[in-house]
Amino acid sequence: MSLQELYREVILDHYRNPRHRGHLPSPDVHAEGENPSCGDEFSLDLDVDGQTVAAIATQGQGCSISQASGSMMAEAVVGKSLDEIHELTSRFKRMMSIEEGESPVDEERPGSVLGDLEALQGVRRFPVRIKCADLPWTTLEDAIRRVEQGSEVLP
Amino acid sequence: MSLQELYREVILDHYRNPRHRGHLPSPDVHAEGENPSCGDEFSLDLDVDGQTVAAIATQGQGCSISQASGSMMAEAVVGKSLDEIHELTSRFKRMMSIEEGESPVDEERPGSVLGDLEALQGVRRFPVRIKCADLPWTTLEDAIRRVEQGSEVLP
Amino acid sequence: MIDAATIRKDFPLLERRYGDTPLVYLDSAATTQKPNSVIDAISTYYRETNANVHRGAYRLADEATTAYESARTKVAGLINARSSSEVIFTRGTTAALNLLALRWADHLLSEGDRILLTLMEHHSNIVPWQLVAQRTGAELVYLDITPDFAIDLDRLDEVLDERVKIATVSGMSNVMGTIGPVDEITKAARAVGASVIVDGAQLVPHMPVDVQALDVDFLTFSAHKMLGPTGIGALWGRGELLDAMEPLEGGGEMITDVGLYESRWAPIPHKFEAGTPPIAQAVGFGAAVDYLVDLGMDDVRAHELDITAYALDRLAEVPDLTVYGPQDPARRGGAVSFELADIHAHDLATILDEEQGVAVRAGHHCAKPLMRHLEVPATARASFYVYTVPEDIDALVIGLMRAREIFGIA
Amino acid sequence: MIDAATIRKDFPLLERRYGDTPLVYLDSAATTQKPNSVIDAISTYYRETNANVHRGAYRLADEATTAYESARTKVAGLINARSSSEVIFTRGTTAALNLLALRWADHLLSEGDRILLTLMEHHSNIVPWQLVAQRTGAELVYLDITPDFAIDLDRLDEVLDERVKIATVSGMSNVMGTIGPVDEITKAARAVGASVIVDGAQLVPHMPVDVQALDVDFLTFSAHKMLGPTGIGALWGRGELLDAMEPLEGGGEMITDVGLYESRWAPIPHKFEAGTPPIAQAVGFGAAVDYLVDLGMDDVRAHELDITAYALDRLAEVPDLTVYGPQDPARRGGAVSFELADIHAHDLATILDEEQGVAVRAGHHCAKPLMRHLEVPATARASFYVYTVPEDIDALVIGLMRAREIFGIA
Ligand SMILES: Cc1ncc(COP(=O)(O)O)c(C=O)c1O
Ligand SMILES: Cc1ncc(COP(=O)(O)O)c(C=O)c1O
Repeated sequence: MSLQELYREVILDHYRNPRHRGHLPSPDVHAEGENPSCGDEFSLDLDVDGQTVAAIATQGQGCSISQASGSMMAEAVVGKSLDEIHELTSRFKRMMSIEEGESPVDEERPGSVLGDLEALQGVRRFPVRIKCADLPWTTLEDAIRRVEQGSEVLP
Repeated sequence: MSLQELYREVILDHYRNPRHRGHLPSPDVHAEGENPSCGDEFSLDLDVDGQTVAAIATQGQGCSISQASGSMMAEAVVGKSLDEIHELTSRFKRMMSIEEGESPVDEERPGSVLGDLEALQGVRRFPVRIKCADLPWTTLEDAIRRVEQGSEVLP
Repeated sequence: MIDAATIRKDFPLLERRYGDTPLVYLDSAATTQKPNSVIDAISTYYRETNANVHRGAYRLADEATTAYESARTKVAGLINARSSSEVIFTRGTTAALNLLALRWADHLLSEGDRILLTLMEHHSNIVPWQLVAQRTGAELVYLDITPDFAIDLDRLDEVLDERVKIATVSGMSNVMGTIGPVDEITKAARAVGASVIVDGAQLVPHMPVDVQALDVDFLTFSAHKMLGPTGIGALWGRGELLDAMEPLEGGGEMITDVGLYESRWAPIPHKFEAGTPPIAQAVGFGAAVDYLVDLGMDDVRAHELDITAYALDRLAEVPDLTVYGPQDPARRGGAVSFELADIHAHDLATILDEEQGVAVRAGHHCAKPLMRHLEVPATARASFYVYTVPEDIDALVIGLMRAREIFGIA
Repeated sequence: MIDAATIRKDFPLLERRYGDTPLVYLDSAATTQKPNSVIDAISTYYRETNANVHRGAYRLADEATTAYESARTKVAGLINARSSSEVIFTRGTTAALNLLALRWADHLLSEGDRILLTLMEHHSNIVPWQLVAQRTGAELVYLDITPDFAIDLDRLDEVLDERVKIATVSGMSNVMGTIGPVDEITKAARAVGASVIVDGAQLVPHMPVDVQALDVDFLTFSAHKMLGPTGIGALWGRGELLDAMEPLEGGGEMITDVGLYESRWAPIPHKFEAGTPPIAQAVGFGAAVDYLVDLGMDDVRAHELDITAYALDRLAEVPDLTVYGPQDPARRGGAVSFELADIHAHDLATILDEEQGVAVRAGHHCAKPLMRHLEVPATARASFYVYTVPEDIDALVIGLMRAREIFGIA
């Protein structure tokens, strides 16, 4: 696999035109993440309507992998239930952790659940960069946990 | 040169029966020395009569070399003038620093000024031990300096 | 069982000779010799993997980081730490104890509080606490030594009350070989709510150690005393205590953010590892742990029991020789201090070295309070490790007999 | 003149390849590679001389002590210290700066006093002073950066009044390469009676440094950035200041006597070297100094001027590339930070590494305040040393052009 496959067009597109960028006017929850080792930053606002993520807005700066991963993630989770998001998160993490060469995580293609996110498969070959792709998801997990604990629904 | 020559009889004798051991009742000066690296300790009391060392008493504990050196030194300096002691000290230090195999420092044997002290020549071959032999002399120099500066003649 | 004669071949320094006399190295309590695997791990690191850690986006830096962090995992495994993040790499035992004194004790203690030590502590486990006492107004309280060279536990209950906030004890004396009563002191300290620090500089190299089973709070040790390089050691601490501790040093690697006037700290272990860490040394430390784990720490201890028993037996044959330490090998490690007649330890060391190539330490062994208690200004000390063979002891005994001759002792 | 192509052969790591691609090491500001002479000095020490220092009555320990102390003499010689006792071995620059913060600044400063820094300092020369400020109530004052990446001295007179007790400045920026105005700051600081500390982590490796001519008070540096091993560095200080400073750590080696409740300190340098020091590392440090002295520090600097000029020229050929640092090689060292179009530094580093085997650093380079000032979250940094050849720069430039392609930049 080559760098050309790591830096696929869809990744560069999400990097340059991140979806759901910005802030929500009064989010239910806000979470921040950071990779101290490389300085990538990613944060997000969520509006949660019952058990569903009604809206998401993201902020951050960092490499194309972290920012594209965040943009794709935002697209993938909006409108999804918390349960669906847990399922998605674990699928994503599984995809990032399986050995290269193993079969892709999503057997049900076409109509893949991970969609664009599968473009990030190439990151697996670059172990130093996996944490870049993971950052938005770790931040999301943090946000969802807080929603579920009911601890931090902002006023 | 063998260890037998380092640990000559005269050295062991001075080690086991150190001369001028003890304290002076009201010494003019007292000085203390220590080799932190091996723990040897040596201190001395002096009575100085004008320019002459009238009496000396030494204390200390440590290896045979340091204690014998101190005992021989005490014998050698008592009754000597400060000038003579300076001369003796520099002869001793010269002896301890010359390369082994070079001619002995004292060309005027027999009737050597250093006397018994020459028995310490063997120490030169054991560089780690030279500072043992030097300790009493360094302490003496300290004492004499203080006498000469008039700074510390005890009341 | 360890075959010391065979494993000696792994230790190039043990082949040293002075002219015809082979070196007989009996100073392992000061520092041990290193097997080829450790020396080579360091060279290979510099030749093939050297890069700075934690911040590199290139493969070499990632390899270096992996090498460094996997050393931490090995060290954590050796002492059965719950998590490798509980292992902080320090310059050595001394640095680890001082970190605890400066950042744990200083915050914990105030006027009237007490620190419990024993009279057999090494200067590195005394002086930092004297300084804490001066800064905080806390007091030092020492447990005594019994006539048979054990820690006197009779007064333990009397001494341990709620004023004692910290008990800090050596796991094994570097002078007498005495194994410290860590269990007893820990139980008693827990009962009054005191924290327990174990100076493991001599313990960890010589016996299996399980920090979870020991139930102590902190453990410190040095790589150079367990086949590893100089310049590195470890502080192990319970995660929650380390989390609560403030860092001593600020700098690169230990932060998540630095503003102009304030910064945020990284999680443990990095919070305590400011600046470029001793990377190659960690790699060497990891290789040393591998070597010890291959031998098996139970076997390391078994070998030490054997060689110490042999040494005590042979030393008993030397007239006028006094051993300062327990006679029962089960109660001790392989550091054996002794005095021979009226021969000063320093003279003894010179004679052993020159006559038989035997390297023993002479002096106060960085334990002056203990020496004063034993009423001996200096001892000679022979100390053993995995590569020590009975022939080493035989050479020592021959040297001691020769010293008697030279000093004219009949 | 240094023939970098020839001396490269002394550096085994530079022969590394990834498959067909040779490694191109451009991260010497993070840590340098080591010549065989340094690697071998360390191995040989462990194989032939290893023993603990300062307390041995046997020949091996004496040899080890001589090896350790002669390394100190070499390091002292390199910076023209008046006496080798003014050189304290530390874990590195970070440890040295923290020692000064904890034991010099803490005692010197109180509420209302000021510490002068510059915006180009490394975290290791910022965070310790933030902690001092928190402990003492002193304030930090920063000198600004000019648009051409120099320290802004215009406000120096205004900022420097008698409230400033310490000025601590980097001798050379690890991000921009900028040579710090040590002379100007020292003169101005002297005029108001402030002490001057120079963070020499990047200065000492790259230029001749004479502490007596510089007239500063303290200088800190790390062996691993000047061909030497990790795990060791040095604090140089004026003897009378070091004499007056209290030790930070207590333990073995740093005392003349230890009582139960009080101890007496050894003279410098030992007062600041508690415990077993990094002995093998000192030996390696000494070998690194030998290597640099053989090259000649003037020639080291001349080579750096050449290679930096070449690099700046070649980088100017890459469209959309911004260099953060002085354009004039005379005002800078060989650490060159840059940004290429909208490609994040981290992505750039991956592409350079994978395509051309070029190792550059990406990120904030432990200088977040500077990065914020430059308004760039991260840069890529290429940095050079005695073994850097023009071909290394050529590979960098090819990699950068390739990155443009991959990111679809026309
Ligand atoms: C300018 C500067 N100061 C301080 C340091 C810290 O040095 P060390 O990590 O060796 O302690 C560095 C290197 O990272 C540096 O470049
Ligand atoms: C019991 C004990 N504690 C502490 C130390 C200090 O260890 P280091 O000198 O490696 O810091 C030593 C070794 O000298 C020791 O034997």
